[in-house]
Amino acid sequence: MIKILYFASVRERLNKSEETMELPADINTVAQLVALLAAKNPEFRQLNEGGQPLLVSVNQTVADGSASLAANDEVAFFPPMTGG
Amino acid sequence: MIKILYFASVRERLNKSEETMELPADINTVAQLVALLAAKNPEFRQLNEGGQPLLVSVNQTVADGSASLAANDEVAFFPPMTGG
Amino acid sequence: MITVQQADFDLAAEYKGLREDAGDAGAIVTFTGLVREFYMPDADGALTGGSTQTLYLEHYPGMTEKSLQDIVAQAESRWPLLGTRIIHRIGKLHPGDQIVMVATASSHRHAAFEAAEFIMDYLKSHAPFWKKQSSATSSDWISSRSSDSEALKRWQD
Amino acid sequence: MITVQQADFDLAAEYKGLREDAGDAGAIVTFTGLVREFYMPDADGALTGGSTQTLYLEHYPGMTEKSLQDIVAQAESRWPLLGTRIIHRIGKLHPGDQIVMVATASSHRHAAFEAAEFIMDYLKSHAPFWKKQSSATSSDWISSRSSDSEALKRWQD
Repeated sequence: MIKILYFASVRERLNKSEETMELPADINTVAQLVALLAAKNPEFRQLNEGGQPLLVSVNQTVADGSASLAANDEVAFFPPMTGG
Repeated sequence: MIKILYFASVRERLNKSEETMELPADINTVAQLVALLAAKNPEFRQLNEGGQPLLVSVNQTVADGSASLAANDEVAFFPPMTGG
Repeated sequence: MITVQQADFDLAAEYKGLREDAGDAGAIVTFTGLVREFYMPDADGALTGGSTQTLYLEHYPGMTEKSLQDIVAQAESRWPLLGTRIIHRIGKLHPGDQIVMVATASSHRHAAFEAAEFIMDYLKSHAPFWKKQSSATSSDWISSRSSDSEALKRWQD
Repeated sequence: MITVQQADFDLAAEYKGLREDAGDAGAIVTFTGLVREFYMPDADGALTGGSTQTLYLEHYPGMTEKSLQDIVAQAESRWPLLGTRIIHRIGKLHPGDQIVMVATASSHRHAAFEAAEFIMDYLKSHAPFWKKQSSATSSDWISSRSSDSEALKRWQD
């Protein structure tokens, strides 16, 4: 099982803040997970087509598409950060 | 009459904090005043021969030797400033 | 010390604590960020949507603390710091409210100034906070600014 | 607001006053300088003369205020400031004491940071203050530092 979190405008767009899923055997990277989520959910696919980039973290560290995934990982999707 | 002030190590070296003097008719610049004070007082002359530069202000603004002097001016001599 | 909290904070208490912790510090710099009054864009992008009445700050619990610790560790590796404090507020805020505080102590002033500015520059785009502004009539997530990613270039040489 | 005084100061009160004066400021930076414990050089320049017990600050009344006003005016011409405060103490101080405070308010953080650092850099060598440190056995006027005149080069381009 991996845990997937959504924040800020991404959370509002998908209308959910988290979900868990069994990691399919053929999904080994962030890019593969993004493709899977986009295939399952048109709203998710559109997130990557809008103006601002979609950021991702794996186990609370910002990652890119090539980052590998394993069981029990915590993945999060969010817009660019705007602290301070 | 001009007023001459001395601060910090300069004040201690000369053992006075201020004096007033009638500005002689042939003294028109800071450099001329410095030469006059050095001629009158060996301690003052040595101030310019030590390691650190002697700074001067005229009417509370830092000046150099070419600055002109007039009656009622306030002249001060001091070492480099060390605030903060 | 890193704190993420909904409650307001007291700059004086943080300064006092840092001064006690920091031993023989010669310089303490504090930065405080405040919520500004600004105008919402309407559908055409014109600034007529009414002034901001609330600012809502969301964050990613856990990752926030981790990323702030990482930013402080980077600052400590670049400057000889005797202490640092970060407080970032979350939840609902209003114009004039304090949002964030960064304080640094060092033997020398340039280290304290640069470290505080470095921490703020990184915090703006490397800590998982997001802001949504609302007026009486509309609300919008605030976009990241290109000036904030520009600011980071100063530290990347 | 510029103050030269013997008494200690309260950073919290200055911050509060600046925040009230500055209206829609987004950023407030404060710098506080503290007296450090340092060792006196002996006749050979070795640092064995005993630790500093007092620091005496002399100034040139009138010229001090004038030069600080001039420094603030220069900062205001370079950055869009919404308020500034300077307090500099004079007289007899001890290690750990507050010596100087500079606070700046602006809409944006870089202006507040840079203006505070600029004011401190100029104050160090363009305001007529002089420091004498004393231990139990000796006392010496503190020389100006080449690092302080170096610091000014950043602002001269």
